[in-house]
Amino acid sequence: MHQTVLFTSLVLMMAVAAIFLFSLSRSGAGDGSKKAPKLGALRFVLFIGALVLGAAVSIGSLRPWPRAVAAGADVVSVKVTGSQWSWEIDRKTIPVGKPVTFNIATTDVSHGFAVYDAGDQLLVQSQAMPGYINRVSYTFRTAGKYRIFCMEYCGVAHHDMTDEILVVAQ
Amino acid sequence: MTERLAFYAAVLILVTVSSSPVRLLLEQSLVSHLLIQMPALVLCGWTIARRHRDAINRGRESFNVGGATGLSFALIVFSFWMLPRSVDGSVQNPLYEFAKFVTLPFAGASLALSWPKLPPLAIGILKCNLVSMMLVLSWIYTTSPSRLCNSYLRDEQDMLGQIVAVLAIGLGCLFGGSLFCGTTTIVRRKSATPIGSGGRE
Amino acid sequence: MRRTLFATCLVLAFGAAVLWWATSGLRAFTAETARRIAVLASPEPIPDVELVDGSGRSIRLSDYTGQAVIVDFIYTQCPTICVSLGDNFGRLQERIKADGVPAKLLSISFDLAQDGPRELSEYARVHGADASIWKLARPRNAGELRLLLEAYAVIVLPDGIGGFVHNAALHVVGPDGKLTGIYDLDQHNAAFLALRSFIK
Amino acid sequence: MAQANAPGTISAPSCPADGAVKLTMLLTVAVLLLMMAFGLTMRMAQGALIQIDPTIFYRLMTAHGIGMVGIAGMSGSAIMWYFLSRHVSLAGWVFWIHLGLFVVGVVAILGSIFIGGYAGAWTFLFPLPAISGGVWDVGAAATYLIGVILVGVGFLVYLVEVGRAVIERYGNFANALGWPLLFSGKQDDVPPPTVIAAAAIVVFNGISTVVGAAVLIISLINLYLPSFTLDALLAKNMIYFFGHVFINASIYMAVIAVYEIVPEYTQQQWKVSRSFVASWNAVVFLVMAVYTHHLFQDGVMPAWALVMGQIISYASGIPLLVITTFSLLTYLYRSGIRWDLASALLVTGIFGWSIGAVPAIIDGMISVNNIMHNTQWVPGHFHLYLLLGQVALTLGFSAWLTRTGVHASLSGWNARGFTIYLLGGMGFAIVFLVSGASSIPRRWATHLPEWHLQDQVGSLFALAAILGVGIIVLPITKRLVLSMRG
Repeated sequence: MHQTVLFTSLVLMMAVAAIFLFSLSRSGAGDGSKKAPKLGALRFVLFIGALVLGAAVSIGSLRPWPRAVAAGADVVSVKVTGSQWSWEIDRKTIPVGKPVTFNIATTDVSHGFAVYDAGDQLLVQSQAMPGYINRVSYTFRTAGKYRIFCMEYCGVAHHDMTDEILVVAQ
Repeated sequence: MTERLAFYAAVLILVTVSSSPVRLLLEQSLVSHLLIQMPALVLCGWTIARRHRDAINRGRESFNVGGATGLSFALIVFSFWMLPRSVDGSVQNPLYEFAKFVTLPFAGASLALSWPKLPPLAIGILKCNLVSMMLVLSWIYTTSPSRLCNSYLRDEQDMLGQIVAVLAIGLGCLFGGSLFCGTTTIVRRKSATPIGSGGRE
Repeated sequence: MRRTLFATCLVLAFGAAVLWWATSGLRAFTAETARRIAVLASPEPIPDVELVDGSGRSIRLSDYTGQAVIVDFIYTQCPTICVSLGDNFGRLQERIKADGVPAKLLSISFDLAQDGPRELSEYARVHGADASIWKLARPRNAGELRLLLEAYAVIVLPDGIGGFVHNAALHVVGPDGKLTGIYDLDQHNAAFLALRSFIK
Repeated sequence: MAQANAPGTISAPSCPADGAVKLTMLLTVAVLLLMMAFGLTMRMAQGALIQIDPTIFYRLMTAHGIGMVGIAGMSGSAIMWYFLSRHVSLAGWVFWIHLGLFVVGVVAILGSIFIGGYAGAWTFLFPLPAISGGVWDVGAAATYLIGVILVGVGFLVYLVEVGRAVIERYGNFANALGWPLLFSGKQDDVPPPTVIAAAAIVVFNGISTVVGAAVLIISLINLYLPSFTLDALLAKNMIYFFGHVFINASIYMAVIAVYEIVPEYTQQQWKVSRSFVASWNAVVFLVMAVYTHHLFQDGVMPAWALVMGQIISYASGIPLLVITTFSLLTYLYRSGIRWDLASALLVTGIFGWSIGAVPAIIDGMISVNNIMHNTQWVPGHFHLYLLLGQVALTLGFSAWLTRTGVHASLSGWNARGFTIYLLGGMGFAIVFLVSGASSIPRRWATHLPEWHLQDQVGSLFALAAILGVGIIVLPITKRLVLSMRG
């Protein structure tokens, strides 16, 4: 997912850059017909195309709802509380393959709860906001150690606000 | 004609809200005290002064260029009566009550004399500031951990806060909307060079 | 222009002075804070009104001369703030006992219609009031109640559903019978420190 | 609308507060370089190339954030002022007040950070300013907030004056936003692009300033009366609404330089078509509604608001790419444009803005945001359209403003500086994007060893970008100083 996002972005950025380069390479005064051809139609096609593409990608990316919270009997519920500058996690050993719902709270300022895998890839995250409990669900597929980082700047030891959870096979 | 009618209406309203029963009735609730009685006093002062604007202004123009003096006076009076302590005082202390019935109409009058003179820039800033301040006031009323006025119930304070928030948003929409239907005479200039250019310093 | 500048400055200077005065130097925006600042600066004498406690005995403020007292105002049917006052008084009672400070607690009911001796005793029982420290009482009549409320600047408003709204606070009365400090109901620590300050 | 000056002349119509505009550009250059130096310091610290205390790091970070946002807003407002004065009558002293309040505000902000130790990030996210973990005291946070309020008041004064002047000339905002053309095709007295853009900016930035002022004052009161709390979710909505609109407005204001200067080069007026008007009117709405894409990670936000954030994130790219970028490219096509520093920088500005929109829109998808939010992906995308967008536009404007009789061609040191800046900026931003894809969090004072290489490469590009900007601004600064003396 991470690499796909990066790759797609870079390709699209290069596409925009290519359009610039194409246009700029022809910015010199041409022969008699100085002006560009009528481009109103092209602009309209681009506009409609952008709308259709956007609608399709948007709908596709929102189904299933990417912030869905798992509920049910077999859901493992974990309470996470952030404070300057540590996490309190009420259950640090989590079974593999079961949907886990993190209930994230904070006692002071805003924090950001994020789970990183052994390869330091961010898997799932959510903000911790004073006065609220944010919920986010994730199903771990492999056993092992997972690191918890703080993703929302919360003061001068923000980067030290780390912890670990253990995902174990049942 | 309408100005004359408004003048008499204002005098009538001023007398009415000053009369004991109406005064006490409006002061029974924080909401009617702050959002009916006080604005009514200001509005009456405004309307009464507006009718005699020219007579009052004559010979005194030089003391209120751009409406600065009058505006300052009005803002000071409003600030004073925005203090919860003053509101409490006006209910419990006859001297405060008297001061309220004198200063607020005068503030309204001074605003009526000054407002037309204010530069449009000042009016714009005042309007923006008003909306901003009302949002802050609404927050203060609704989130204050204790009652701000000993003389009033907490519920009324909450209600006041909510009404002020609605008023702030309403006023914001009104001010914003009025930008879109202004009928100011269009000044057409041939030259694009700005008039009143500051030039090179 | 110069006249306007002069007039505006005059108005602003006068206005600033008035606002400074009206907020006790930008410290008090509410009547309650203003009152507290005033009391701290110059303690006020309290009228020696006669009160009646749950068992019909008479209590006067002058009985406490030489001892500091914390006074609060309650009505026993109060579902919210007086319960909290009661809890804070309970906490103060423990600290007074533990510390051995020569200080007392006095809860005064302003609900003359409903709070008789029985209700007062019941409130004392519920909150665990130890009569050697914490007494409950009510004024004998409405006139004396008014006198008392005025002295403490407590405003009692009927809430329209049978109860009252009132400014709840801990009033510290010094050994000389003067009101020397008013604290928020959860500032029992500050109130206790005020009690101890009278010892030396 | 007046025919713009032909290239090669220096008799540009001077604007009211011409001196203040030039002073602003000088200030911009100084602040920009200083803040870039702060940025480089932070990158080097992350890459373990230097050792600095985290407390210092987060102070630099706070200063870098507010400094860059502030100077982007200030320089954008100067550009808009300069060109708008060609079309409406502005009172010069207002800009001086705006600049004066800005400077006083900046002094307060710098004092709060480097004397008071405030390090609550430029976003002053409630309740962090009040709860510092004992690192800075209430006074420092209050000074910071007051500084921001002063800058905000300056902007309010500025925006109201712009609005006043626009109404004086066009009667009302409906006319100034081109509604007669948009809705009934009326061709008479169509406002020039600058006026349409200015009117749109006054509307959305005015609203954001009012909301921003409210939340700033509320935060200030909360510092001294902690029992007056604000709902954290509401505070976040207000702060991001204000911040998002403000930083966007700084780019939109600077784009006006393209509308006004590029026609001088292409000998072709920037045409106000119906689609141009439609897109600017859409921007008014889009730029205000899009901020919820900052709150995707707050599950307590209503789902519709998040979906709206995603859709509008995408939608707000359309007016940019399909109208501004597309138009610019068609104007350039076969235009015979002479490339000099100013024109190259202005086109770069639109380029940086356009490519920056790509990772922005992608991160504006909730499913992507779940793994990219608050990673270095975020500074990656906004450095594209700030470092290569807003900054390029501002430098391009400065280069144009100080052009000499003969255009400084894009050769010699100009070309070298430009190339180094372009490559450095691109590389710098792309390293951020790569780091984002490697899940490296943003705003971390120290990094894990496995992240150091990326940070070091980023530092190298940052150094290049600073070097490039330095080379570009050296002659510009000299000429600005000279022209102010003369």
